[in-house]
Parts: sequence; C-alpha cells; structure tokens
Amino acid sequence: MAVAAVHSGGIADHIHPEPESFLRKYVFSIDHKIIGIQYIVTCGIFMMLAGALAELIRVQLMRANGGFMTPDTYNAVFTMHGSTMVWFVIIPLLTGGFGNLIFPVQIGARDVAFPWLNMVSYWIFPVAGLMLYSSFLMGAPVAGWTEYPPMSLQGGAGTSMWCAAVFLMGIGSTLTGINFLVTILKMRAPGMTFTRMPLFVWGQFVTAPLLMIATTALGAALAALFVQREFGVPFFDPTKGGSPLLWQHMFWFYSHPAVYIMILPAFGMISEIFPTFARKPIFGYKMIAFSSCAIAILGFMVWAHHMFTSGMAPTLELPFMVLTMLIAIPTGVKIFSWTTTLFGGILEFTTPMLYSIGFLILFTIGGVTGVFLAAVPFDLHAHGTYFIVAHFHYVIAGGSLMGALAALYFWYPKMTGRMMNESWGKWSFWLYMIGMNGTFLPMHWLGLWGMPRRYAVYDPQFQTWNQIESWFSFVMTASILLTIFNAIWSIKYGKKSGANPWRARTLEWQIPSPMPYYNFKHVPSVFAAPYDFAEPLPYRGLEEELTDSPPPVPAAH
Amino acid sequence: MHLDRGFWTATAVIVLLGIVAIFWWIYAPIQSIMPEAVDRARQIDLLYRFLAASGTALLVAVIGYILYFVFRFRKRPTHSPDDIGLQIHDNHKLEFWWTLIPAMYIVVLAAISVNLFFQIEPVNAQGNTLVIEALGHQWYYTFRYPGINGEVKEMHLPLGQPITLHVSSYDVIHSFWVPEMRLKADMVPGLINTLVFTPTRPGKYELLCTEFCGTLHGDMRSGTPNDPAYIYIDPPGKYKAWYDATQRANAHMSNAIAVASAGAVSLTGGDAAAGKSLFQTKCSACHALGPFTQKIVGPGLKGVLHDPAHPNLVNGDKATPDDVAKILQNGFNGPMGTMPNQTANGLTDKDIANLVAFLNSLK
Amino acid sequence: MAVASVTQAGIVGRHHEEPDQLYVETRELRVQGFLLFMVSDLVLFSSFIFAYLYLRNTGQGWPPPGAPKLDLALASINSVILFGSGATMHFALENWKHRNFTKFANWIIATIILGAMFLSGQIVEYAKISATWGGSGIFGAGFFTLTGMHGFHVFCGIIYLTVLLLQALQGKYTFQKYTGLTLGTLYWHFVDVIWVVLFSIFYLY
Amino acid sequence: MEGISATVAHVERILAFIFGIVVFFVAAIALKNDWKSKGLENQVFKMMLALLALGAFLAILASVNVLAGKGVEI
Repeated sequence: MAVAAVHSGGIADHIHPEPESFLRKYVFSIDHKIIGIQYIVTCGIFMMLAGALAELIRVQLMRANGGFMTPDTYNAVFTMHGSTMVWFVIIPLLTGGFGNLIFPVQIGARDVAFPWLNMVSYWIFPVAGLMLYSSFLMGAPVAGWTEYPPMSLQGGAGTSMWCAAVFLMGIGSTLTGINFLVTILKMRAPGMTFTRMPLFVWGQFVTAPLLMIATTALGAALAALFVQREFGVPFFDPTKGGSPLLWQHMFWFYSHPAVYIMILPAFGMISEIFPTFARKPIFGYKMIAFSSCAIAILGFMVWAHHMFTSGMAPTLELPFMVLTMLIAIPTGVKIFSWTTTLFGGILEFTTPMLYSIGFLILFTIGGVTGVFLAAVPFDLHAHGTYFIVAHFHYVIAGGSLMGALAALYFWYPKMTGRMMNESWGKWSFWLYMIGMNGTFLPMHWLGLWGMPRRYAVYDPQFQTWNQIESWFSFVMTASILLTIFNAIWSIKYGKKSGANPWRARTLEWQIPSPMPYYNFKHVPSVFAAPYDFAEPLPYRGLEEELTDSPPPVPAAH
Repeated sequence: MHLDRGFWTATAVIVLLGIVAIFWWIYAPIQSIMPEAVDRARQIDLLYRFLAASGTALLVAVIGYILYFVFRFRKRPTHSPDDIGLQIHDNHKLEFWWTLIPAMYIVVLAAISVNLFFQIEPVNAQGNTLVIEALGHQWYYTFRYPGINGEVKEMHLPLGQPITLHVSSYDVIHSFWVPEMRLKADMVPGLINTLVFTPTRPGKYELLCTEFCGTLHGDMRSGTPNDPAYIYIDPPGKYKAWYDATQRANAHMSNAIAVASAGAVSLTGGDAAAGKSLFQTKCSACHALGPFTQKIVGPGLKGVLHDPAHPNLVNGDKATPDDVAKILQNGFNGPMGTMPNQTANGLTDKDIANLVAFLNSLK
Repeated sequence: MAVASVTQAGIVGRHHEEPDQLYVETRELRVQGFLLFMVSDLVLFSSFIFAYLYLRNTGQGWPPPGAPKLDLALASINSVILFGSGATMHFALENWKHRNFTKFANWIIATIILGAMFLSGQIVEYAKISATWGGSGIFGAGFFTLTGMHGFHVFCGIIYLTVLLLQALQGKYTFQKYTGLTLGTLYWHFVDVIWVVLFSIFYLY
Repeated sequence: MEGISATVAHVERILAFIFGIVVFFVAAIALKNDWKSKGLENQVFKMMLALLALGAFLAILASVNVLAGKGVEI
C-alpha cells in the first residue's frame, strides 16, 4: 500500500471512492470525465435537432417563393436553430463537454473543485433543453435567437418559455464558470505554474470568467423580458416608456462575450493539436495565452457594434467601432502564431490535424469579414444581411464547431480507449470543408447584393445561388452524420488506442485510456511547459500510472 | 534553417497573388453590379474596396503560407517516427512586427472609417434639406411629405436635393434599406433615426426591411403584393409633377381632428412659467423636453420653434407660434400617433397661449 | 442562553482538534467559489441597475408621470437598520473567532431581528405606493424589480443565518472550523452593500 | 392624519440620524481593528465594512435632507 502512504491528506489527494451502482457511475456521476461525456452526448443530440432545423431552412430557401413552410413555421425554425446551436450545442460542448473531460487532468487534478455542483450544472442542461423544445408546443418563439422586443412581445406564449429555458441554461453555465475558475486557480498539480499550463487550460481559464459574468447579465435581460411579457413591467415597451434599445444593450452585453465563450476554448484545442502533429513546440506560447486574455477583456467593451443601425448616439458608436477593430490585433497574433507553428514541423495529417488546419483557414476568413463589419460606414450597408450570416457561420461553424470536431477525433481515445475510424474521419473532413464553403461563401455576395437575413421568401434573382447553397448544405450535413456514426461505431469496433496513440505530451496522455476514476495514482509534479519535443516529459511521479499497481485508496475522513 | 529557395519562391508567388487581389478590388466593377444612387454610396464603396483589398491580401498570405507549409513540411516516408520538427519556441522580432503592423493597419482603417462616419452621420444636417418621414408598419412602408396630407405609399426623391429622412415605426422594429443607397437605419418605435443624403442617380429602387419584423418580414420589400411601393429618384421636374398630383389627390384627407373652438387663439400674454407646469401635467406623458428624435409617443419638443434641422412642423406647416397653437387647438392625426385636440386635452385658450410661450422659450 | 452554554460545552470539548490539510484547502476552495458566486450575483444586480438608469435617463424627465413619491424618512431609518445588522453580523463572527459562543448567538439573533425589521419596513414602503404599481411604468420597472430582488436576497439571508445559528447550536462548527459562518457573514455583508447602492440611486439620486 | 404621518417621519429622521452615527462609528472602528488582518475573505470584509460606513454616512445625510433625490417626498 505504498500508494496509500503518500497521502498528504490535501485536496489534491482527495479521491472519491469508486462508484458502484450504475446510477452513481453513469447517470448522477460526480466524476468530471463522465460528466464531460454526458455533455458531449447531449450536445450531439441537440446538434442533430438543430442541424435538422437548418436543413428545413435550406429546403425552404430552395425556392424564392418558399412554399415548403408557412412563414411563421419558418420563423420558429430559424429561431430554434439559432438558440439551440448557441446555447445547447456550441457553448456546452466546448466548456462543459471537452472542458470537463480534459482540463482537470491536464492540470493534474483528481476532479474539479465542486464535483456536486458540476453534476447539478450538467443536469440543468437537458431539463432546459426539454423546456426549450416544449415551447414549440405552446406557440414557438419567432423573433430569432436575439428576440428583439417589441417583436418578442408579440411572439407566442412559447417566447416566455424560451426565456425560462435559456435563463436556466445560463444558471448552469454560471456554475460551470465558477467551478472551472476555482479549479484552475487552486487545484493545479505542484509545479504547474500558469506559464506551464497547456493552452487548452488557458482557453478554459479565460472562458470561465466570461461564462460567470456575461451569462449572469443575460439572465438579467431574460428575466426583464419575462416580466415584461408576463406582468407587463414596461422595460422594453415603447408605448409605456420602456426602450427597445435597452434590450439590445443588455442582450449584446452578454452575447458578444458569448462569441468568445464559443471560440476561446476552440483556440485552446487546436493549440494542443498543432504541436502534437507537427512534432514541434507551439510558436509563441506566451503571446497565444496573453492574446486570449486581451480578447476576453476587449470582448466586454464592444457589444454595441451589433447596434450601429439601431440608433445609438453617433458619438457612442465611434469608441465601439475602434475597440472592435482593436480585437483584430490579438486575433491576428494567434493566427500568425499557429501558421508559424506549422513551419519546419513534420506534419502528420491525421483527422484532428486536418480539422485544425481547416479551422485555421475558415476562422481566418470569418475574422477578416469581422473587421469589415467593425467599420460603421460599411456596416450600414451589410448589417442584417446574408453577409452577417456568412460572417458568423464562418466563425462558429467554421471555427468553434470545427475545433470541437478536431477535439472529438483527438480526445476520443481518452473517453473510450479506442480510436475513431481514420479514413471515415478524413472523408468527413473533406465533405465538411466542401459543404461548409459551398453553403456560406456565396452568402457574402448575396448579402452585399441585397438579400436580408431571416427572409422566408426573397427576391427571385437570388434563387440560383440559394439553391447552390442548399445543395452544399446537404453535403455538410452528410459529413456531420458520418462523424456521429463514426463516433458511435468506434465505441465498439474502433481499434484499441492504448494510453497515448498520438504521442502527445500533456498529462492526460500519460494515464490509461479510458481515464480511471481517480485520474492519477500519484499526483504528478511538473517542471516545464509540455511542448518541448526534444526534452523528456517534464513530469515526475507518473511511473506507476500505466503499471497495474493498486489504485489509490480514498483518504479517510 | 528552412528559409530555403522553396520558401522564397512561395513568398514571391504569395506576394504576386496578393498584388493581383489588391488590383482586382481597386478596379472591381462594383457600380455595374450595384449602382450608386446617392452621394454617400461612392465613398462607402471606396471604404469597401479598401477593406476587401487588404482583407483578400491577408487571406492570400495566411492561406498561401498554410498550404505551402502543409505541402513542404508534410511527413515523408523517409521520416522515422521519432523525428521531431524544428524546436523554435518563439521569435520576438517576428512577433513584434506582426503585432505592430496590424496595429498600424487598424489605425489607418479607424482613421478612414471615422472620417467617413462624420460625413455620413447627420451630426449637423444642412438647412435647405427636404425633410421626409418614413414609417414602418407590419408589413409595409408609408411616407410623409411636408405639405401633403395623410401618408403616401410611394417614395419619390428629387434628384440632387439634400434629403433629411426621419424613420420610425408604428409597431415593431423595422428597418429602411435601399441597397443602391448603401444606407440603412432601423425604424424603432419610440425613437426617430435620421439619414442624411443626396440622390445622385435617377431610377427605380427596391426598399427592403432588414430587421426581423414578424410573419411577413420576407414580404416587406418593394414589388411584393404586400408592399408594392418602390423608391423613385426623379429629375426635379418629374418630382414636382408627382408632388403636385399627390398633394391634390390627398387634399381631401385632413390631418386635423374636428375643430374644437372656432377661430384662432390669441397668443398675447402667454406665460412661459405657467406653460411649464402645465406641460408637466398635460404633455410630458407623450412629449419629452429632449431633442426632436427623443420620441415618447410624439416627438421631443426641445427647440420645436428654433430647430434649423426641422423647419417644418410634423403637419408640414412652417414652425411658427401660430401653427403650433393650431395643432394644440385642433389636435393632429400624426404619423407617430394622435395628438388630442383642445377639448380632449382639456386646455383653455389661455393654457394654449401659455404652452406656446413655454415651447417658444425652449431653445 | 441556556441552550447556547450547553452546546458550548460540546464545542469546547472538541476544542483542541486542529484543522487538517484537507480542511484548510477545501476551505480556500469554498471561500473563493462563494466570492465568485457573489461576483456573478453582483453582475445580476448591476444589469438591472443599468436598465433602471438607462430608462431613467433616456425617457421623459424624472420622475415619470404617475410615479409615486418615495418616503425618504422611512428609507433612511430602514437603511440604518440594515447597515446596523451588518455591524451586528460582524460582531457575531468576531465573537466566534474569540471563542465566545453565547455572545455569538446573541449577535446573530440580533442580526436576524434587524433583517426582519428591514423587511417589514420595506413592506410598509410598498404598501404606501403599491396603489400605483400598475401605472407607475418605468418607475415600477426599476424600483419594484430591484428592491424586490434585494428583498428576496434579504429574506434568503434571514433563513440562511437562522440555519447557521441552528447548526452552530447543534455543534456543527468548532472554534477551528467555521467556514460556513464566514460565508454566511460574507453573504449578509453583500446584501447590505447592495442596499447602499440601491438606496443611493432610488432615494438620493 | 397628516399631522401624525408628519410626526412619524420626524421621529424616523431623528432615529436615523442618531443610529446612523452609531453604525458609522461602529463600522469605522471595526474596519480599523482588523485593518491588519490577512487572507482573501478578510480583504473583502474590510471593503464591505468601508462601504457599510459609507452607507451609514449617506443615511445620515438623507435623514437631514442634505441629500434627497428627485421624486422623493421631503
């Protein structure tokens, strides 16, 4: 029992006893890895729902005069597509999902700071999801995921349910943010200083405060909209002295940082994947880490760039414009650093690597159009058109989602102990690249030529391009379905991965896959950043992890 | 080191492509695809050319290098699994430059945008403008012209005449967008947004709503059965003809509610102080004392009699004390709602005199 | 306090048990987590405060027509009561640190009573102006929402402190291990401090 | 009726004034006493006590109408 003897009795050595019952092990588990997998699976389900909605949208837009759905159905559909993708797929997938699964292991902790809280924030998620979709049955919300009043005051009863569902989801995110922040601040293994943290941990570390602060602000906005709708408290109703612009301020104060909640973890993911498959250190570690912080801070000062046409004081628009443009600088630094990371490497084009390269290209396109839109005079033309739709789909579907897919292929062995099928993976990547670009690239010029967003029927001159987009969108869907099928199939039939199939250097790869409930037999000590491929691994105390020495016994208390 | 001939060739190709892209955007025939219908459009297109040129050049560079590295540094069969790449952690000179150059680019871009911004924004509208109102409804537009009763469903603009366009809405948020004008303003109920421009190209243009406004949002555009109205930029003569015809056609429509007390009110001896307290109790529910654009139900009344940007009252009359009194007396069926008349507001003639004196005192 | 002294014996019985490593580190986690929770709660209040100030300064002049007059005298005494409860809570924790159980119990009871007094004061204020709830428009949106939220926090605080007191009576906390009491005190101070802001923006601004 | 409410208000103000001063000094002294205390939560406690004193001070000013906002019954 040498293992038991090394207990210092501190939190780092505090081990949950192994869960016996199925219920405690897989359903109401407090183990961050199981919770992470629960998040990922739930997000997969919601992504299929939202993807189906997206396809309904594309089918409707096949013909300029629509006719596939009634306009009201169409409005409900794109509202649900947006809401689901933002709050019930991307955000939980990148934070609750892969965050939970990986970062505690990467900092050498045995669990997050508040495992029970973690379980609670997960179980809020499916409940909120059911509430959101139940709003379909009671007059679905039709005002788009932004739900601008007074339009959202006209929406059906479902709109209030929408508020409640997203509010609940927000509580979950806030708890997750608090949990992650405390974990990273307090529970790093000995020697794991901030400049030795893997960049994925940096991504989560910067995202957590955004989750914590911004999401609460959204909660306030939703509560205000709810009481306005249900009890007529005139926050937003102009005929009673309220202000529609107030909602836009409150909403975007959350929803702009939310954009960074959706992208910063993805930055972290590909910062893990590039070094692994280029066999060389990430270029400019510090710059990548600090630029994330800069983006997060600036992210709180630019919300009103969504409101350039809404009628703010002109003098107010200028600072927002300039601050928004400033964000291009740290973002550019990241892009250049990743590109340079490829330089002089030995690039192995596994599926995660392909997806990461795809991320780099597509996200750069989205970033550039972002700078376009920051310039007020141009935004006056492009605002509310398909140009915007193209821009944020390049950032979210081409950035966040692509990062998540890369992470799925990359960390799948850590969940299941098996690899996903590589050739299917490569197929899914190429299909995704083709479908994604074919769907969203034409939207740039469609928007500039005069096609506004959220139109159920549109000017026939745009029909050809819309048909092209729709056909490509089917390709994109096929790719996602292939990946999902691949993930399910590989649980049973994937080839055994062993502890470290990619020969990566961060801590999670130094322990068996799937990861045992106690993570580490001994809490390791760290004495360098993980990316020096020339050096031996910078960890001590991991000798027994892959041997069959007895698991550690829970500390007595 | 890997900065070999291959690298420099790639760099040369990338630079070449970048230059091509820049020139393409400089000479791109934007106008033939999207005519520029107002004076501002040209400058906005110049900004767009600048953005597109620099943006495309950046994309060419980043994507070009990615593809080159992917090709050049791919894992080859000759590599043993234990081979590692170039162990460089960072290069401060390089990082310094690729922080500084984007920063400088941002400064230039910000300068251009701010400069253009001040030309576009109605910070100070010039005097002799034609003040028109565009109102959003679910799901169509109406327009109000000075001197024309009621609301018209078609917008005609005289060529070369500076326009001050106030947009607002009756119900939910709509928006006013004419792609050829490169200008857009949301129509927010309870708020009046302003566009200032001068039409420069005759023609018939489509008007679109870009702010989601409910079931028929997609039909809220010119030419649909729902909202057939187009926007016409006419030569002055043609415009005059349309204006006179419409004025005659709408003459029978009265903006006024049945006259309460016959004869004009005498404004002599109006007491501004009394008017002020009266305003608080009778008017402040619908009218702010803020600027015109600060709308509650009716417009803000700061300087209603002294605002060069708004030479006309909402009914098109010149802003004089007598006309203000006329509105107070008879009420007014306004685009932003109904202003009750004297009896409905319970105002004596004396009250009206006091109110006008008070409003006149607001500069 | 007979009960108190009885239980005190029980606590003093476990007088010399020193907090172990696990406790010390868990304590840090709990304190930090709780502080972060307070931060996000603060953001919740701030958003509504922003909404109130925005409506107040962009609409017609203030007070809007139909807004009731607020009672400054009542508000000031009521605020003093709440701030006083903050002081008493401070004494409660101090006395626990100085291992005086009886005084701790008395002070925390005083805090609870003061909190209840504040709430009843708020109820009186509401009763005075509730007639205009409907018509008060954006005034109501600001005032009733924010003070309502704060009142709810005070209510929760009262229950929270009561639970802490009962737990202390059952000897859940020792003179070495009392993180729960610290967190309770933090929460109560938070509620007070929020009121400083609300009091200023509603009654003094 | 009018008279009664007026007297009530008067009493309230006097009480607010007196106890306001008490609370202010209590908070100030408490702040001074654990000025040296270490630890994260103690820093927060100090901040809270300072704001408490500020609040008491504001309440005093309000009780004598030195500070009174718009739409407030004086």
